[in-house]
Amino acid sequence: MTGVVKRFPGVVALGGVDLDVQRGEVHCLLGQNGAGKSTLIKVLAGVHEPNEGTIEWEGEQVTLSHPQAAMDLGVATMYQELDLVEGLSVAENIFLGHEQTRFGFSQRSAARREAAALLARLGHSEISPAAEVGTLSAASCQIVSMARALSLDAKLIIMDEPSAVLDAGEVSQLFRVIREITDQGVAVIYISHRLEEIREIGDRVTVLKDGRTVTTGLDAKTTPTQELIRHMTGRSIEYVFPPKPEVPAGEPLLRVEGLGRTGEFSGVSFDVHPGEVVGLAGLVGSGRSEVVETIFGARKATTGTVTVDGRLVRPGSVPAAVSAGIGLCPEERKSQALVLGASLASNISLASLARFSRAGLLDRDGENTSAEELLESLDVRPRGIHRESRTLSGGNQQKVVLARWLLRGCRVLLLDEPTRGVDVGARSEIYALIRRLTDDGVAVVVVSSEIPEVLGLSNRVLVLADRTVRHEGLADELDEHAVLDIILKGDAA
Amino acid sequence: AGCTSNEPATTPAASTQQPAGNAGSSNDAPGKKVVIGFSGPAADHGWLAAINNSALEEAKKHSDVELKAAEGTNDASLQISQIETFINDKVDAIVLLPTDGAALTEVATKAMQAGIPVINVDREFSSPFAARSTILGDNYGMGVSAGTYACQVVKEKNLTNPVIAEIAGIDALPLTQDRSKGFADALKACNQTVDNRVAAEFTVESGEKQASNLLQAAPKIDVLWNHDDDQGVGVMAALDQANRHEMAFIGGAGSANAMRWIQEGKMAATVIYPPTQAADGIKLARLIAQNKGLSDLVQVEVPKRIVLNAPVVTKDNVEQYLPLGFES
Amino acid sequence: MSADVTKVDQTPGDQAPDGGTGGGHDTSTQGPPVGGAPARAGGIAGFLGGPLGRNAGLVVALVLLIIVGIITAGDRFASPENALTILRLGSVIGVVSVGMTFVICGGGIDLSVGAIVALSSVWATTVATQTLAADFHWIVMVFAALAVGGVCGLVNGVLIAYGRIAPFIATLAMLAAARGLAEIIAKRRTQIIRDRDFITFFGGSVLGIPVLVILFAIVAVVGWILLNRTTFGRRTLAIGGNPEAARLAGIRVQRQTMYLYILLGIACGIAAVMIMARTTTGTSTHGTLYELDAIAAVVIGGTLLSGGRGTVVGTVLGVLIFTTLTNVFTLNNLDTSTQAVAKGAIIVAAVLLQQRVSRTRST
Amino acid sequence: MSADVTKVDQTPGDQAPDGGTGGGHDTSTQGPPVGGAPARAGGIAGFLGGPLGRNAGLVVALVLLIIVGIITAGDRFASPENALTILRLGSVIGVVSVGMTFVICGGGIDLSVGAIVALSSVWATTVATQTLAADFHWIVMVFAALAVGGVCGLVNGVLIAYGRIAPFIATLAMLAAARGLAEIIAKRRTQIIRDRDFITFFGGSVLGIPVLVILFAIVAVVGWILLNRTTFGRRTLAIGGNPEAARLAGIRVQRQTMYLYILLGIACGIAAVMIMARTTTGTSTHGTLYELDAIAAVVIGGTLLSGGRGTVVGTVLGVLIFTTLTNVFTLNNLDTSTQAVAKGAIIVAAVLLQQRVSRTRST
Ligand SMILES: Nc1ncnc2c1ncn2[C@@H]1O[C@H](COP(=O)(O)OP(=O)(O)OP(=O)(O)O)[C@@H](O)[C@H]1O
Ligand SMILES: Nc1ncnc2c1ncn2[C@@H]1O[C@H](COP(=O)(O)OP(=O)(O)OP(=O)(O)O)[C@@H](O)[C@H]1O
Ligand SMILES: [Mg+2]
Ligand SMILES: [Mg+2]
Repeated sequence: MTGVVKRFPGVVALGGVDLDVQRGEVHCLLGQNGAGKSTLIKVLAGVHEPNEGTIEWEGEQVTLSHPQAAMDLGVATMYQELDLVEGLSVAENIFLGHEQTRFGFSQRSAARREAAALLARLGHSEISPAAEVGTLSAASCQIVSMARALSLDAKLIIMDEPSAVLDAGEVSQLFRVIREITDQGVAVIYISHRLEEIREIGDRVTVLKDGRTVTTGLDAKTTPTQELIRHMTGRSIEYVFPPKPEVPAGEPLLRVEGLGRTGEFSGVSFDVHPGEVVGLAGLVGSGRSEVVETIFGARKATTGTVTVDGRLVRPGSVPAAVSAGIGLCPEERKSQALVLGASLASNISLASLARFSRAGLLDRDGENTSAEELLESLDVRPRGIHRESRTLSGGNQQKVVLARWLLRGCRVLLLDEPTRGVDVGARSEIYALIRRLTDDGVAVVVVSSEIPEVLGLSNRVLVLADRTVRHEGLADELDEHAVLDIILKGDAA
Repeated sequence: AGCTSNEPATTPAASTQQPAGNAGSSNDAPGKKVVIGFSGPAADHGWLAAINNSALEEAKKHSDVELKAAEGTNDASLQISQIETFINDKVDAIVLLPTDGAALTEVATKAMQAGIPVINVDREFSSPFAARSTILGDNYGMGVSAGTYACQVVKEKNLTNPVIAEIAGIDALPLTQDRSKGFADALKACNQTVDNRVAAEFTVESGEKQASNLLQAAPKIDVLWNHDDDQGVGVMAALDQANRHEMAFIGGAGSANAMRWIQEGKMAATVIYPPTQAADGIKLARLIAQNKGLSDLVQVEVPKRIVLNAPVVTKDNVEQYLPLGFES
Repeated sequence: MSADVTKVDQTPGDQAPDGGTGGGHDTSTQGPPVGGAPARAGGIAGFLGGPLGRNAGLVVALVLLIIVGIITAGDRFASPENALTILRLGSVIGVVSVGMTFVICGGGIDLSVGAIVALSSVWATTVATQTLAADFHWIVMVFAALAVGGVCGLVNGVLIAYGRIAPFIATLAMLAAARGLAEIIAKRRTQIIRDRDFITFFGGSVLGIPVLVILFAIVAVVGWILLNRTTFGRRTLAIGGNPEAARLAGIRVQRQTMYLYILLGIACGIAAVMIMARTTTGTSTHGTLYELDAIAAVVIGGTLLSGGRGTVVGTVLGVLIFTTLTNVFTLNNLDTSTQAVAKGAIIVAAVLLQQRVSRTRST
Repeated sequence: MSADVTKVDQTPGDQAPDGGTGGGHDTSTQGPPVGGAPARAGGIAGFLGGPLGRNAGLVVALVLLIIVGIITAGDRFASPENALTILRLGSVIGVVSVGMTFVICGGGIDLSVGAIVALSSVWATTVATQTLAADFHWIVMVFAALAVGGVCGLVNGVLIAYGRIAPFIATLAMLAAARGLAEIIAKRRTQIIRDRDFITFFGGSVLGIPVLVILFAIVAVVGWILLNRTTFGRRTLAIGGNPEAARLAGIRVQRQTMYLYILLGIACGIAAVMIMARTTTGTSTHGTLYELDAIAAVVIGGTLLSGGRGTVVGTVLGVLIFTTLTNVFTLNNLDTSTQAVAKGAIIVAAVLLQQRVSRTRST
């Protein structure tokens, strides 16, 4: 397979992209949010038909008019927005569209068996093929999606940000599998915003910017990070965390005591002072999301209390938490945070509607002005406040969610995976933003599966494992290995 | 309602039921051209379809009548707007079979005030000022006829504790209430009451359904009155299916099907509810608009109120009524 | 809402055409990006680009219908009286449809509207209520109707929001129960309104415009403001668009859901008063099949049946289209069955037209 | 599908209770994690843990209803004939409901089922068809009904899948058009079937079980297999649950959507044959309000109105509940209005019960 060349000079999304992928290589696609990576791979997968340009497959020109056509060629795709059907079981999802059948009847036991084998190969035999996908965590869904790609027996597997919802251990599992399949001559297109991963797994790198190929064929192992970033963003970014200021001593702003929920987690206690960042580290599924959602009242605590500024927050009530000054940027932007069909302005003002209410009437000018200001100060692109939020890239959507709570002016901000799927540029902007907030005395809790991020951002870190806090300590006294050690030992204990 | 005559009439009561009877009268000679608006309930039912068809056919017979027939509807509000449209159109007369007499009274009064004579058919308005002339089937009388016939059966068969069942039409309609009341009142005369009662929806399907359930509810039935021969087709299917023909099955409305069953002996009797009312209404409207009277009456003007008889058809007189039975 | 993003298709089983850049409703496979938000034109141009523009297809459909009406029925159609007849006929179902727009925008559905109209009309015309009204003022009847409607809406809302019963099922149950109750109360009789002042007031006209039409206009305008210019409307669209996101933004989703059904219940109460005035009666058969008519008007008006997006203007246009259609049919003396067939064809044509027009506008 | 995760609530405006462990339908804030799928027990236990278990609430509701029937109507209720009566009454709407389950699982809705039944029954009983049947065999009538149903379904499917008209609107148009056409063809007459063999065959019994009931059973079993054991069913659930994901998986979403409506159309054709046999007639009034009855049975059976999840067993139970309810009412000589009120209350009670029972089972 040589010379996959394609051009897609539609309006903006892809303005002429060249890409070639060789047998057995891991070809990395880099680019900022909205650069057009996902669009490009959707063209390859037969989801979009290109307006212009050609695709060659093993030397022959092909047209991919339907996803099935791409699959028939041997292109398997793991999409960024998880492409699973919640109501179906794991096995059914894996073989959806290419079911094993005999006379139209599905071979359920065969499917289950093969699904189990695939999951085991991915190191996740704990996911039952019979489980309903709707009940799985995002990480497990990603695994299922991967098993699905493997089940297609493809010659090219496209992975659009597969690591976004995975933790360190799972990513290394993933890499093991990638090595396995590339050894068999399968090509992989790998998209990620984590440059370390590119170094570890990638062979060659293509960088996209504004829907165009900036550079292609860079060596993934040797090209300096700064150069990659410069290609992507057109400027250089010090890819480091802003310095942490001293946390003023005194009364904590947020106090969580003995918080627990039957069957989910127990005995979580910690304080956050104004201007402090507390990180929650842990493996995927360790219950960190549940902890922050419980603090926020989205789930009702069975034990323990949450106080803000010494005042008890009524458990199990989001409005109570919000009026106490707590804000949450949930883990899943699309399903939990954004009204995708609504405009940016109305998404931003959603938590502050009371402020724009003049005797029930909506102060639309005020709303638009505030939204406009926030979009500008957060550098959301593209900027139109009337734009539907579904058309924004992931990083920009995250900024919109942050803008919602900035507008609300909350004093405690809970961030669940704030940089998931966010590019390096936006990432450093979000870090800077968090810092700006703490400078204003906001207390921040950060949940992230990227241990360096937790360590880099936080003043103090809580390590969760086995659904309870295993360790609490200053971030500066820990490093990645130490955290992993704690988690593993916790598991052993 | 006034007329409750229930003895089987030997001749069809109103002369209007026999167009032939008027054939030679001068009234049928073409007169001044008149536009008549006609509005009735949705023709979702054999009897109502017969009402509509007979109205249309009657209008076609007269070269001087232009009929504007509005969409049949069961929505009083829509029917009101149809009458409003007729008023806007300045038709010469309106024949109105209201979905609900009371609900259409206001707009009918408005039409009368606008100088358009309204002929009220079948379901009566709540105000005497709403119609120039009213032509009614007799729902209460129909129930009485059926009840009286039922009593006769009880007496003839010498039943001591007869099971009497009733399959009503759409229960929410006043006409159903009238029929049921007449039935119950007539049964009182022979000290009987209705033992089982279900309500169908004037459709074949609902008739079959309700009858099937009813047959389960009452393992033995002596007399069964079904309000409506249209749903009666379904009732008959249920009786056939369950092979239950022990009862005296009385119908209602007088469809051709029912008459044929009477001939075959599958049905004891049916009570006529003439579907020619609307046709009569059209005739009256034409006469009123042309300022004529009923030629068979000495009276110069068309009468204010005509109530049609509800005769009982049995094996004895079915031949006579068969031509009047409507195909449903 | 930006003017150039027009969504018509709302097929749940919908998808972008197999290949091709068509503007499907799907999340991620959209065609070329719109390329920057449009400059917002203010004033009339803004309105044209906004609500009217979004409903351009409906406007075209309505205009076509009017042209057909004029051609086939001439002056009888194009007279002021006929226009008022159309409006008066549309006003009752129109009020219900505006209320229905809110419930559907909020992600729900209500099958019980017709039954609630019936129950309200019956309750407001019982001997007891009418006696009270005679002693006091006919406003008692109006209050009775609104209160009954509101309470029915409340019951729907509580069952759906707090009892977590699917709206379809909860309101289906209400449909059965309310109509049954109406029959029991009215003893299946048509209750005639004795209060002439009531009839005169609601049957009258102000400056030549029937009071009923004015009522409908008021409800439509208030509905438009409520949906587009208040926080209430914003919350409604949010809970319809993504209930989970709305919840996590601190919106009381359950309470808001309940409000929507109460609102619709009250709209049904208003409609009951209007139908009482039109027919001078209260009966359990009022409002038959209003649920289908109202939902049809709302959906043809462009409100997404899945919630989160909707327009009151579209709903009003939808009501007008259906009402005008019936009127044109009546004027042309079409027989019922042919009418039904034609109606089916015209509905499909109108929707396809709306799609085409919007698509050309949005590219 | 794992047996212990039962979803009942499907309120679009739904949300996890503000606190409380309730099993909302939301993606991520679910209650306690399920902790791996349950070991699959095979055989009968598997069935109990599966379809029956998932519908435990419905089974309980049905059993309660039966107990009430026995208490209030004694032997008249608890007789084999009465059981067959109930089944025979439920069989027609049952066949339609099974078909409707597919359309709803696929994310659609069909309001035209009743009209299609009417049109099929009329077409299959015209003089022309009956003459042909008399010359040849009554199977001609059956084919005519199925063909008409299938073609109507095809039209629905094409309009919805390729014309991108919202299912609600497209099938509403079909509702009007098909019933109108039926009236035109039948000239609003009830067409009586002359072929006694047809009546005898479908009105008969095999081993004491009426042919109609056997037909219903066959349709239900085939439906169950189709939905749960074939790729067709898998794809149906996929396009209903997430049409975009289905498309990305290479499924021809439009084609599949079309198939679903054709399937339902054919089911309507079967139902038409059954109703023809029961009433010995074909008329344009057959199937009135089937749309509501069928959708109600499907939804109360636990199929999500938003698509992607559904059970044929639940639908069958839903049909049986509604039919038994009417039967018990009739046996007790309840008047229609009281029936309606009771029906509303019982629907709500059944759904709440189903929720409770499933919730206890799943924790
Ligand atoms: N459905 C859509 N409608 C309109 N514009 C879209 C749509 N999908 C993508 N775009 C636009 O196309 C451009 C490319 O988006 P794409 O999703 O390919 O970016 P990406 O490189 O994958 O970004 P990320 O890293 O955030 O995933 C962006 O400007 C985006 O706003
Ligand atoms: N909707 C759900 N239904 C059932 N189980 C769930 C659901 N959501 C999460 N879980 C389970 O709860 C456990 C904790 O999930 P949670 O998302 O809180 O973990 P986390 O530490 O935040 O990990 P992540 O980094 O993936 O967010 C996981 O095992 C997951 O499978
Ligand atoms: Mg992307
Ligand atoms: Mg999490």
